[in-house]
Amino acid sequence: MDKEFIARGVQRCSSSRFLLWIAPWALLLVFGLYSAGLCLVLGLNQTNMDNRFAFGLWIFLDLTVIALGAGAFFTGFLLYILKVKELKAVINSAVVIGLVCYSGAMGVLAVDVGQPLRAWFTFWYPNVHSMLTEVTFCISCYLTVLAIEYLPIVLKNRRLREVPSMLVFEHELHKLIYVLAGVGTFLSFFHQGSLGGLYGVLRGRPFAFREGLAVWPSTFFLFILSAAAVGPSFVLLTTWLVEKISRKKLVRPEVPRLLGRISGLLLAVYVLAKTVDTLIWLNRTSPERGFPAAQYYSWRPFGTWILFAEIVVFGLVPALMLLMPRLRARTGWLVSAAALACCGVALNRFVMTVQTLAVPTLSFDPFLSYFPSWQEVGTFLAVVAYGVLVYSFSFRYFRLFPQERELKLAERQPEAEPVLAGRY
Amino acid sequence: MTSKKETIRPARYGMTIDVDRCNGCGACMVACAVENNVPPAHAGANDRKGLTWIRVYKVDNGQDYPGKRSAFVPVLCQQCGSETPCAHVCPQQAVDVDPATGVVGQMPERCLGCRYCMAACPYHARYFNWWDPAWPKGMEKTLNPDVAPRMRGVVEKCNFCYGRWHEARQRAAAMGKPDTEPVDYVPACVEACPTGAIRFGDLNDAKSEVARGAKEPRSFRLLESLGTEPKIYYQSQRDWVREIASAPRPGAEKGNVNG
Amino acid sequence: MTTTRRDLFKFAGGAAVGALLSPAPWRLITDTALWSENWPGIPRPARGEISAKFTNCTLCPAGCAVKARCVGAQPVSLAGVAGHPMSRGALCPFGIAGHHLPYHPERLRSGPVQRVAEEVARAMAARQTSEYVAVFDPRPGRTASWTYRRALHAIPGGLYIRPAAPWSGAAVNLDAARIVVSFGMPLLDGWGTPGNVVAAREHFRLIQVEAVESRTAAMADLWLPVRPGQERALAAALAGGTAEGTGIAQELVRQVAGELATNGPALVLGPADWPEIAELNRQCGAAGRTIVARRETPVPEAWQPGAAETGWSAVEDGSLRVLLIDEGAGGGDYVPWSTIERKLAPGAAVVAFTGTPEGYARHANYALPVAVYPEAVDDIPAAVDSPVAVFRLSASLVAPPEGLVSATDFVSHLAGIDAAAALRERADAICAAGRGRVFQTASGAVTALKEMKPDDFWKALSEGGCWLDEPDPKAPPPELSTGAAGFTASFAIAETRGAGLVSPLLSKLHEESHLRLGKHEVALHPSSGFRDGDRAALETGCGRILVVVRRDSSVPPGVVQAAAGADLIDLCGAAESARVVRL
Amino acid sequence: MLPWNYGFEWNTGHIIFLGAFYTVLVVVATTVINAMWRSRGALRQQKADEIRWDSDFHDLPASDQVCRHVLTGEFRSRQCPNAFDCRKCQTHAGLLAKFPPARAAGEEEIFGMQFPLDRLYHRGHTWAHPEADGTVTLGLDELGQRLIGVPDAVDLPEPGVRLHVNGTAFRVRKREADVRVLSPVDGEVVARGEGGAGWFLKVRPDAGGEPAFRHLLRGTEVRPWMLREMERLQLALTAEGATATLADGGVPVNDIGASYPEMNWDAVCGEMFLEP
Repeated sequence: MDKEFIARGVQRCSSSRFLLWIAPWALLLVFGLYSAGLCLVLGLNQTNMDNRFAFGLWIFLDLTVIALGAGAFFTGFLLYILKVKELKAVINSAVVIGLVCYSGAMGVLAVDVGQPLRAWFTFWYPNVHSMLTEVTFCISCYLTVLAIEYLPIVLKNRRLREVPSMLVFEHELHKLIYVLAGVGTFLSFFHQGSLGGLYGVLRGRPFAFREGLAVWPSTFFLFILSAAAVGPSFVLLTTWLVEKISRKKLVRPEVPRLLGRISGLLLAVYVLAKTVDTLIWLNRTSPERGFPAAQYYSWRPFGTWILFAEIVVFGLVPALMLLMPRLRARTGWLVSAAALACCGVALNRFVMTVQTLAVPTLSFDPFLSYFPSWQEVGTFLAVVAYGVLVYSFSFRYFRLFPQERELKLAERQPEAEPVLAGRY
Repeated sequence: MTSKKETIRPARYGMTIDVDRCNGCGACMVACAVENNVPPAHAGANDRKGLTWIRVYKVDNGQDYPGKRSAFVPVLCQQCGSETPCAHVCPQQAVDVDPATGVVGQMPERCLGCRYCMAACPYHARYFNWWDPAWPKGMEKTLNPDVAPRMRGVVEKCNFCYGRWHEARQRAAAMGKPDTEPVDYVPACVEACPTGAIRFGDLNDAKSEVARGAKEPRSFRLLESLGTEPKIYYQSQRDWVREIASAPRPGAEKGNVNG
Repeated sequence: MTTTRRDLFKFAGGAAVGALLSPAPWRLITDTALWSENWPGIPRPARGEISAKFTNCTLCPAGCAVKARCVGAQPVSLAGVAGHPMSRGALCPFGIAGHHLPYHPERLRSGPVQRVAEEVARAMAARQTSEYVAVFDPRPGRTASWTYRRALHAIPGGLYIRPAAPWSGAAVNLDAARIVVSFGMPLLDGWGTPGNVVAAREHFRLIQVEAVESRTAAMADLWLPVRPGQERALAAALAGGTAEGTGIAQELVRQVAGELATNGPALVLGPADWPEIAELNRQCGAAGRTIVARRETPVPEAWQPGAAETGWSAVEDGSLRVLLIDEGAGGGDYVPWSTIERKLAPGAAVVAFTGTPEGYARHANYALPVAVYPEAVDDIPAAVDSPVAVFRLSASLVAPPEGLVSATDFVSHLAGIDAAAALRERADAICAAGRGRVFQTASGAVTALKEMKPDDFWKALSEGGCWLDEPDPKAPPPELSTGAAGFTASFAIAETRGAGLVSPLLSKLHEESHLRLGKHEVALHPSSGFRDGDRAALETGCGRILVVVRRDSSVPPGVVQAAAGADLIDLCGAAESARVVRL
Repeated sequence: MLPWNYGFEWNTGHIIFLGAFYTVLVVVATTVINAMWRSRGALRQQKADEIRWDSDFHDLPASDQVCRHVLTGEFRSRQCPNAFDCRKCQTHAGLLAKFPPARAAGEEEIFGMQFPLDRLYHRGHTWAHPEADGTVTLGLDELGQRLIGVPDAVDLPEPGVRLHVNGTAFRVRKREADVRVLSPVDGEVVARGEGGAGWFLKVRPDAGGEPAFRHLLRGTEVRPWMLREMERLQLALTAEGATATLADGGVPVNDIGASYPEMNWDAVCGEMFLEP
């Protein structure tokens, strides 16, 4: 019944099957919203966070999804600023991913703070020395930008573009999209960085504290790098997933390979930088502040293995996999490398948020552990479900993959022998 | 708590806490709660979700019975004097360092409850209101009129009984003292300590007891190596007690249970 | 000219832009911020005239002087009174939050007063000659105690029961002591008058003999971690026996014994019913130097002779027909219920006058609500560490609510005597004796009593003043007999958590930090195999209570450390040793 | 943060930081407002049709954007830069000058479909036939007709409506297929060809003469273009899952749609009428 909303010439499953797919996610979303509601109405005592574990699952989630969402700005940057035309095939998808990640993160943050109604104080009494101020400003601005970038995708819907004003506005807006891409890039560089700075500046937490340039600790730059490196990987990963789930070819095979290569290059640079940074931190920064680095890894379960996993298993390995053309050519390797890279960034954000708070600072501190309450997990799942839903609807009703139709025609070509072939 | 521009001789209020004199009775913790209208524990509150602006920890020399020796260490906001970690990170200036007194102030009514400052504080001296504050029926009559109770979802911490400082200032003004001069006052915990282990005063005033005490060889500060210049000086003759100033020892899984 | 819609728009637009350039909108937003800073449902502290009132704390026998900061008539915070000869400005955590007690959610507020009166009358009528009408007074020596003794003297078969006294007629003079050996006494944790102990602590060397590392042990100059149950053996060893099996090396014991003999004046503190303690004190010549005779605070002639003071051990089993327990004063010695129960006649009427359902109210037939500190007016006898007699009042800072009874009124009514003005009468009697000096709390001045008129004296007292007797030069050194048996704890009692009401704010020390063991918390050595927070049952021959286990390596293996409270003490008495059973 | 609020003073940090972010906000806002403003303008000047075709053409697969001179073999490959409006195309003008198109009369017969050469063909399968009275009749070419067969509905514009080259001339509906037919000429509708008139619209063109119709296919161009179209049709049909092919010399039946009842006809028509 929703046929006239679906783009012409692409195959989409029947409404009933679509509903079947939506239903479980919708249920999950409802449950998540309920648990989030509990936290808002009854207060954060619903969570397992406490004075010592002031940050928990949610901050980890925020940092991770924002890193993964970096695909949006970075693809945009490559396409519109550096004119890498091939990426046109995934830019829409990337924008949707970005929007989902950022809006999700914002939503969770609103639950995470004790007095959400005062969030705007940050804009009214900003403390410009705080990385969090920078994050708040950038993310809220960038979310607006993403929303505007999402607009053309929506307006291009088959039915909507029948309305002349929408058609025209979409056209005009799309002409100016490179401006937004530029702004988005600027903002993203900053808040991805400040998210890293968030922890790097904690002089009271030598586990997280890093030296750096000017006002920015090294984590500022590491976060930018890792986000830029993982963004394309995540776009690649989602595209592959969508292809698998919808059982369709959506992009030409060279597109994911290109994404992989970009990811690989940046990841390699990141791993290098991260290694250098870690060495400096272990041997200078931390000891100078009276904290022999050895003790960080003397608390079970956070042994040195976590460092190894972060840098080698989830950093170096995928980087090499993505840089080897022969491996990159094989979808299996490509995708698993991308997955590894994504896990790597998640692990890094986990270490930054959770391990930082777990390791003791005072000599008579115990080592602390924390496990999220079901309300926290519920809110977490709400974001996941929300993401899946938004993406599913976008995929069904909007043209996320411009090459889809062509590929559909192309894959039938061989069996169709050309009419009167060789006539000229 | 806006900054006092006109202050000519700024004070730098600080404390010395003689660990060897502290018997861990907890009078300071109760007096602090009384003075600052901190509500009693909500059902379900524990030592990690409670509100104790000053908290007495029981530390030990790491040995087992009977070799074990314990001491009591009251830990409150250390009033960091240099690049105060919490003040730097607050996104909306809810934390400020008063140049007139050196006191690190918290404005709960401007606090968003993001808890970034709590992550930034190495002393765990900041506390979050996980519940709406509640007092047993009738007990709200005993609230201190000089301090406003805080609402749920904001961070609070020791501010050297700023209300008392304010009162002292007004008294001084009433007696015609120029308000460019630091005033004498003591926070509730100092007043309450039955063994006189806690001393309070102006570290800038060389004659003051704390200024002298801070210079004693037995004095030390927690995590001095972080360079945040805390204004709380601890004192002990016992070497193992002085060691608590340093970072946790590698692998020393003491897990101090009471305190 | 005519104004078109367009003009209106222009005007509106212009106005808007103009407004942006004025302070108004910005101020408005900031004010919105200020409004949003308030939160409904948060109590607003009452404002009013700030004043200071003075009183003395009745929560424990120390009776520390208290300065109350009041808003209007309502005390909002309590503090010690610096310069007070005994309490020296110190207040314990319980005392500091004492003004919260009237609002404690569990406070007893009503009781069947009329029914109890009839019930008691009936029981008294039904009394056989071999049976008694008794009042148990956990805080003897008060004027109220004298009222009971007068009343019970007048009542046929009246019996006045008091807990075991360490040394009757004697007191400890810490100021004189240069070395103190304490057998498990919480010397630095609420024993005697804390302020006085802290002040004296400057001058004496403290040797703590205790199985667990209590606060006192942790603060002592020397801690002898004696093997649990071997305390008396160690005392004997110090008196010249062998230290075999006490867990303390022989030469260390010999060295301590040497100190006791040479570095005096010495003082040995411990359970009153251990002959070893008396023996040690005798050996180091404590009598007359660190343990001195103390006169009783003068009493009006008319009150003599009151009923005799009886200890529980002297009461025949099953002989009490009526038992009235004055628990209102609080902080007294709590005698395990098992001890009392034996003395009751079948169908005896037991009435607890109390502010809390926590104590004897759990066992009595009736619990009647009484005024609590700081509502009640009462006097506080001298603490064990006060070398001279004292007389001080706890003034009423807060008006008690409706529906309360007064134990003294109730009892004097039974006997048909009038004791309404007992406190004033006694004050006058003291005045008549003319000895000693008076500390005026508000001014801090000390005046000789003979220079004061009775009314001024009374005024000073009701403003928290304190009368101190003068030492009696020709009093003979006290007789160091072995005192009567108190109860024997079958496990290490740690910090008292206050048997009666405590301020809800004490949660700061219990739930909100692990500074002190909370109600129903026990500490065990990690080797016990329990994990922190495990639920378990603490069992003795007298019963069991559910507890939460806390691991603490300062408790020796095989010892249970718990915080004293009525329910816990009930587990002691004649109980054999305690067990902690995993649930 | 802004003037006149309590307890806040500016410093360089604020100026740099806030400056940067307000610039960003201003840039974003201007971009959006600018876009709105332009679209308002475009709507005012009835640019909607033009823009629709622009974006449609932009969305066509590269293979469908080829220049007419690739069809006729002058180029091996060339993308049309002008969205099939050869009137402003220099290259086309040049080629016309070099080889003036051969006059061809009669009609082409391709797969049994008749293409009278007195008409000018638009790549969206319409033809324009200049009438004696200076008007022009518009109609669907044979392939177009066979795709639609007997249309379920045709909605024609009222007389007086202005048409634009590559703008929508009229809409036809057949089964789920609902396509707009591109107009080959600029002009004003003067009459609607009801019933079996053989044409759909009669239009008075804004300009007459060759240049006004330069963008339309004619004469010898028709056959190669048609062959190419058949190929595309073939492709579209197979893509939508046709089993039998037209290719075996067979003649497309009068109503192709009717012979593929299960097929997504909308997709096929969209493909052929250049509406992606």
